[in-house]
Amino acid sequence: MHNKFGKLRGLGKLAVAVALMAASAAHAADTIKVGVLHSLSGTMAISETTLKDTVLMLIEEQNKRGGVLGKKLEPVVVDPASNWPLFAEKAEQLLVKDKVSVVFGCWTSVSRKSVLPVFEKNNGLLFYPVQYEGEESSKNVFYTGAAPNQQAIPAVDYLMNDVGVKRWVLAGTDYVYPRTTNKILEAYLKSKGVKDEDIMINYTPFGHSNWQRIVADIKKFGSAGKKTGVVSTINGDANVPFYKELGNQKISAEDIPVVAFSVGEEELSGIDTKPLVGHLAAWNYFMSVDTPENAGFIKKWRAFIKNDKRVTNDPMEAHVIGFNMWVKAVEKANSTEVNKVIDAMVGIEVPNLTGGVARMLPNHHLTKPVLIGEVRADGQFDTVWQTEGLVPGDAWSDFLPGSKDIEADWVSLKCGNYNTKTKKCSGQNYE
Amino acid sequence: MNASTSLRNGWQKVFGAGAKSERPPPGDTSHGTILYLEDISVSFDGFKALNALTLYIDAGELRCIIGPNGAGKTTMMDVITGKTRPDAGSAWFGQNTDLLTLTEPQIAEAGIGRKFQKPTVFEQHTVMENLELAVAGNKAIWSTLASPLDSRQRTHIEEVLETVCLQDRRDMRAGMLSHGQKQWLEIGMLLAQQPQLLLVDEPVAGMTPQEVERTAELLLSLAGKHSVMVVEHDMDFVRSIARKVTVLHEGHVLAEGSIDEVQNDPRVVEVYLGE
Amino acid sequence: MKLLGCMMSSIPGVRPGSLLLVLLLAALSHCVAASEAPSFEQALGALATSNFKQKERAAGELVGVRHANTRAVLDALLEGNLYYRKADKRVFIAVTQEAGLELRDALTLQSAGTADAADFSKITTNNQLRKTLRSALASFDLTDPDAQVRLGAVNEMLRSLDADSVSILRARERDEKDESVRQAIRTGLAIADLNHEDAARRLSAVEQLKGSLNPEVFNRLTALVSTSDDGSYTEPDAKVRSAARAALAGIENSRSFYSMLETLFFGLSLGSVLVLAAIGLAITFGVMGVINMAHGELMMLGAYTTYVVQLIMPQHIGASVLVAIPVAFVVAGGVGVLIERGVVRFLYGRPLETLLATFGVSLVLQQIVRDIFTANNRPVETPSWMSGSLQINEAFSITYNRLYVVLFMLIVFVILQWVLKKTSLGLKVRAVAQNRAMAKSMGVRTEWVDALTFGLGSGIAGVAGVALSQLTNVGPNLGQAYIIDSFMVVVFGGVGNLWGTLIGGMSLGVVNQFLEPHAGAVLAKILVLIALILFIQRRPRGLFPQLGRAAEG
Amino acid sequence: MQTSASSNLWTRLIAGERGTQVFLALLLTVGVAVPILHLAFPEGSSLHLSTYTVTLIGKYMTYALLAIAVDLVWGYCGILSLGHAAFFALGGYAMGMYLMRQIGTRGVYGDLVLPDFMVFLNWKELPWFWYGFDMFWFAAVMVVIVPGLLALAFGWLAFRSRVTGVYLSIITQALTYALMLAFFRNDMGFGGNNGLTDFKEIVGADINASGTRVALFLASALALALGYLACRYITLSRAGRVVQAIRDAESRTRFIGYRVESYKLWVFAFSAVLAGIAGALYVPQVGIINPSEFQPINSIEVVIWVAVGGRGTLYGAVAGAVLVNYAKTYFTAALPELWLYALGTMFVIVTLFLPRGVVGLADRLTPRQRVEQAVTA
Repeated sequence: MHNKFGKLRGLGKLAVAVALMAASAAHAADTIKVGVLHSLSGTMAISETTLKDTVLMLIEEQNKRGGVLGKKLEPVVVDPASNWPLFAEKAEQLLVKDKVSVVFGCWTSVSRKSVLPVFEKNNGLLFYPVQYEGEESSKNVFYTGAAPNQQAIPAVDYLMNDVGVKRWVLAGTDYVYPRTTNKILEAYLKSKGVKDEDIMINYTPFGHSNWQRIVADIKKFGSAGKKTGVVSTINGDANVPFYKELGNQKISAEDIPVVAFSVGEEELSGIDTKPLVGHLAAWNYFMSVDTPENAGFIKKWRAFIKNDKRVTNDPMEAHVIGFNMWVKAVEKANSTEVNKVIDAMVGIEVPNLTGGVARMLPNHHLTKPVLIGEVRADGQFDTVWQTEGLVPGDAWSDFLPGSKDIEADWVSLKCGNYNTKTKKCSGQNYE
Repeated sequence: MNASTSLRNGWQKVFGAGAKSERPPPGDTSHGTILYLEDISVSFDGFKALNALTLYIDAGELRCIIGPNGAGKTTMMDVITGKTRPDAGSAWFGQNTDLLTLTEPQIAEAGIGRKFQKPTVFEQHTVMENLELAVAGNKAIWSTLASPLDSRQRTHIEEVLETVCLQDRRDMRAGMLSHGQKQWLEIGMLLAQQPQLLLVDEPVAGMTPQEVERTAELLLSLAGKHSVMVVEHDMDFVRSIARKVTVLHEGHVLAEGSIDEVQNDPRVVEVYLGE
Repeated sequence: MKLLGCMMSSIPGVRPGSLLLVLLLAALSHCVAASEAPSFEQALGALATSNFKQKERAAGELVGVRHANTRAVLDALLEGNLYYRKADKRVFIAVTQEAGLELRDALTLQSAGTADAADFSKITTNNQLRKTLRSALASFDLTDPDAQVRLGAVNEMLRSLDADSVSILRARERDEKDESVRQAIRTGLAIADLNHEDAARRLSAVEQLKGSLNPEVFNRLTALVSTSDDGSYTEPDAKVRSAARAALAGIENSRSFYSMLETLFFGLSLGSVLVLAAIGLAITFGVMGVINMAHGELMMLGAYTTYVVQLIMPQHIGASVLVAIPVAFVVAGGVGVLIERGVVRFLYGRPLETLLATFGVSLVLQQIVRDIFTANNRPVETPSWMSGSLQINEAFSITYNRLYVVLFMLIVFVILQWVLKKTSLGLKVRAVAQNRAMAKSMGVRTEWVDALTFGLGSGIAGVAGVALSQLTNVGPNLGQAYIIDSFMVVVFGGVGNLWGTLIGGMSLGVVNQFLEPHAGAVLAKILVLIALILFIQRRPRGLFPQLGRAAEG
Repeated sequence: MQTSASSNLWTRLIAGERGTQVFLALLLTVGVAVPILHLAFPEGSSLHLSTYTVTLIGKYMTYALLAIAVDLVWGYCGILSLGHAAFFALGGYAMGMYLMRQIGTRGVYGDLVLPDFMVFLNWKELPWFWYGFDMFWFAAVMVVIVPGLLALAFGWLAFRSRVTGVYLSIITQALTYALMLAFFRNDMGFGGNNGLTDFKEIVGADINASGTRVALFLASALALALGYLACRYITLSRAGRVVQAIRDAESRTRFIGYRVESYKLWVFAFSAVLAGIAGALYVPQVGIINPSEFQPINSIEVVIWVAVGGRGTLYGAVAGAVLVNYAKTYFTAALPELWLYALGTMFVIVTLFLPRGVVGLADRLTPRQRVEQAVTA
């Protein structure tokens, strides 16, 4: 008896589920689905949850304005849990099961690499909002964060020309972004006449906390009589103990400035900023930049997240730009079909939050302003330097022997890695 | 032993390569003595558990070892079975096997079986499986993996089952047996190993009088075919089986002789009854 | 001289180094503003810009005019308290208040009421400007009545020594009465003398500098003995060269000695962190046989406790860390008792099961913390008495936070030893550890002792968390980073032996730090792990095994 | 009952245990039904199974194989290995290296020999340990040999000096932790944090094609079935009984003349090989292998699968792996913040109240003649 009831109840549940699925399918026809692929748990949740909220805010706003092509946008949020294989699984789920028109997602390079084949195979559309090492241009991905030439190289230029740095420490966490960036910077510095003995390169593991030895080495390296600067690609959690150790060993920003590429407002809001004051960061956006667009964005963000202390940061701006570009492209193509949108994307222009206009280039990267800021005690940045105009993102670095002959152009060459020497487009022929 | 031979030995120990050739020969009792313990000393943390202990067991003998707590009875068994290495002294099984160079399984294969104080049978296994595990034969991994028991081994197990009166419990999990039955099963496992020398630690602890009686019969029936060394507190039991008794005290032999001789020895009386 | 200074101050785009010279010249020679030089008011107005080059120039001019308010304005600029009104670019010294900015006119230093911050723009500084400002302010201090201030000023000037500032120092040397200040000036002058055209002067300078550990001295001496591209020596005089070589050899000797001391200290401080993290585990694991995988999370709780204590007493950051120690002990210890009562007590004698169950507990604790404090790291401030370093000499200094961690670890260790060896709780703990049934029959309430022992080990973990909050991030993942290391330390040292944990942790720290310069941080860690695995296989019971029958079986 | 010893091997493996029968029947059903539903029904049909689902089930199967491997050492031999994810990852890396070499000139730099990550980090030539991985048979051999040899070396050192219980668990954690740190290093030549990814083809077939996915799925199902039967054979043999005797009373086993060390070693190594094979099948299906697979927490999680399912029964391990992973997929999608609470509480409840896992619970709820007791080989 009991068993039979159980079975009946099971059947009932099934029926309800089927009905719900049918209903949601009917509902789906009236909306455009937007996938959000950011970790909401695990180690990357700290950074990525904010980006999920940013996309949700942008969608809500767009819907208030009447949606896109007369249809409402419907967010589909999944949690890849900071687990790289799971990123691929969830991406496939978004593209195949949920049939989303576009995905905003990923933070780490490894997560992007993990989903890349999925997007290419299923012809999806991904907006990737974080500064990265470059060396990639996929037909299906738009890179709205900075390439190395939009962050690292201008930062080094600033140190070299304005601060007068002659000796260089390239310190990074041992993963692909610092490795590549430092390879590029090393080649760049050498091309500017910096000698081998004036470059010190150091790699540490994720979450490194015992910086005594390395900071002491930097101090020694910096006492050789030439102005010394540190270019830091140290990641996330390892930064706090690093800066603390710098402070404790009495290395001030005035003596040995550290310019970081992974320390932004969001990261600073979680730490004691005292030891960081005066050190530098290079980004394409600072919350402190005083423009009406930015003020409006901050206000909207704080209202949406219901917290008037919340900060904004560079990857958030990248999502704002990416989202606005996608909306424009869809309207231009009058369709959400991926191939049409991709074709419409190149050349689209939307305003930056910090002034100027971001334009999508044929290599699927953006033009961006580059700003250098000094950390303030309140966790914000004082902009101390800014590029004259906008810097176009370069997918393939000119300073790496493997990639200097490679070019990405999805308009005329229809290729993400065209080798100008061999006149070949290898690998990424999806047609 | 130099490094390379130690490495090779270690390798053989683990991989079982050459296990057969390395198997120690059974105790050579041509001189009538099966176990020689000479000047054995063991100390833990400065406490001398065994102090220049010297003891001989004859082939086919049933020997009882008595002694107050801490006299070193269990430690002595540990030394014989290779669990504890002595600080000094020598231990030979027959004339040809130096026990101090062998590991526990090698000693077991050489022909020394041990029953523990607390009955330790494999509780998750059936009675039958317990005996199968113990039965003499090739115990290298490939043989146990590939081939079932041969008929000779099966017959032997049946005999043992009969000896320890567990025929009708053969498929019962050993953990379900009564305390006394576990003791017998363990003795049965000893027998299945077909050892020359049996070390039996407190076989009747916690048994009913009937069980004690049957255990005494069992042990007596074993003597002659095997050498048996029984450690026991129960003086009645010792009296019922003992021919020769050794008294241990503070790690060495205090007295040795027939039960009556020993019981009348003033030193023994002093140790047992206090000052 | 006068003319030069005043002229240079009006040259646009002067380099920071020469700007310093200008400032100093101005300070010493009471340069009167020439007619073409800008007035104080003009220079002040020129600060109201976002261009840093222009700000630097304006700051130089401010010093040049030697106005009575120069110092106040420069101080305000350095502190970030200088603003200008967007409407008319008028410059104010301002402090942020509830109602807005509380203003003082920079020209007159008169109060100018309060105003809405939105109408004002802060005059920001950058590193170069701040460095220049500090040097400029130092020049004011060179004649300060307080010898300490003068010493600071001289050292500030030595940070960027060039030929011009040397002459200023030389001038000051004659008037200087204080011995330590004179000594500092002389070192600077001797460094300068290394470039003197007279070989005898160079030789005596080398002689004077031969014991100095100042890195600048080392660099200059190295330059003396090096060859230029065509193979000829930069130092023509052979005598000076050999003296420099001898001096260098001496300096290098003591430098390598101190660098060894430094590595040793790094090792000891790393070891102290390991010991602190492991010592609570040594109790729960070593004494009770419980594998507490939530140990790291208990440390995390201790670190968060520090954060909360700081939130409660924001005015007393210095004391907050000390207050946090007992609080963290109670919090983590309390949670420990809960874990023991709720989970562990059902699992005594089954260490592998305790491992799994407490791992589950650790996940729950992490998530609780995430839900309360969010996944973001929390800022825990370092009190000022724990920042900075103890300068033993110019080649060797010890950072205070690490020093305190070493001391703190020793104190915790001593107290723990005392508790276990001298108190009745300790006696009972040891009794239960050795023979539970016997202890019980003698009237020891074993359940109570179990809970307290576990609480003690957990409380120590909390205390370790307070120390960690001063060294690393306070976030939900804090515990995970230390759990494997802690277990390795306990196993390496020998289970059930606090001394083993101490020596084990310390030696692991030292070995790691001596390996790191050769192998790099990651490889050093891997090597230590592999060495540990091999060591445990050679000595399964650790460095200091428990002896006797109890350890068998 | 002794007659069963001489009876057919298959009946012996299968007939004895109800759980095994259920498992094999289910596996067979899934193994047949999934490819049919995927290939025979067109996309859009309500009966169609997407590639996504096929791959997902295939992934669960590799997890199940890993769980069996852990159950063999832990549930049967009492060795609580907290480092089995390392063997899984090593097998995965061996397969990943083969897949990397298969990319050939289709990499973004078009280098025939060097994988992309080596090109942009300026590697001039292929490191020696990458040689041979362009051949499938070599990679397949390595999938077995590398985890197997590591387990043999590690086990030889550990078991010989009688490192047991908790100590062994801790050093297995240290082993996988050290490997994780090592593989994170870019200098090692395994792609660092990014690991190996962007695979193109496997034995000549497009790795993303649905036919290949089905083939990989079938290979996983087959590997799971064979692995299961192999473990079942071992546990039923006399050697299996010795292994369980070691779990229950190690020194007793030694006193009746078994070389405990060598039994442990072989079981450990065999289990490592199974884990390696599982890893090798996992990688082409998920499309990436990177050092986070070595994370100590992963190994602990596998142990939890086994504990939840019921250690000491092979089908229990399978059930645990599928159950926990399904719960994970569900929770991380529906209630991400609750996932850790659920997982953590599950650990505690299972260890405190369900020492034999859900399988044991099911047995207790439906009392049934314990068939396996009647069958003694």
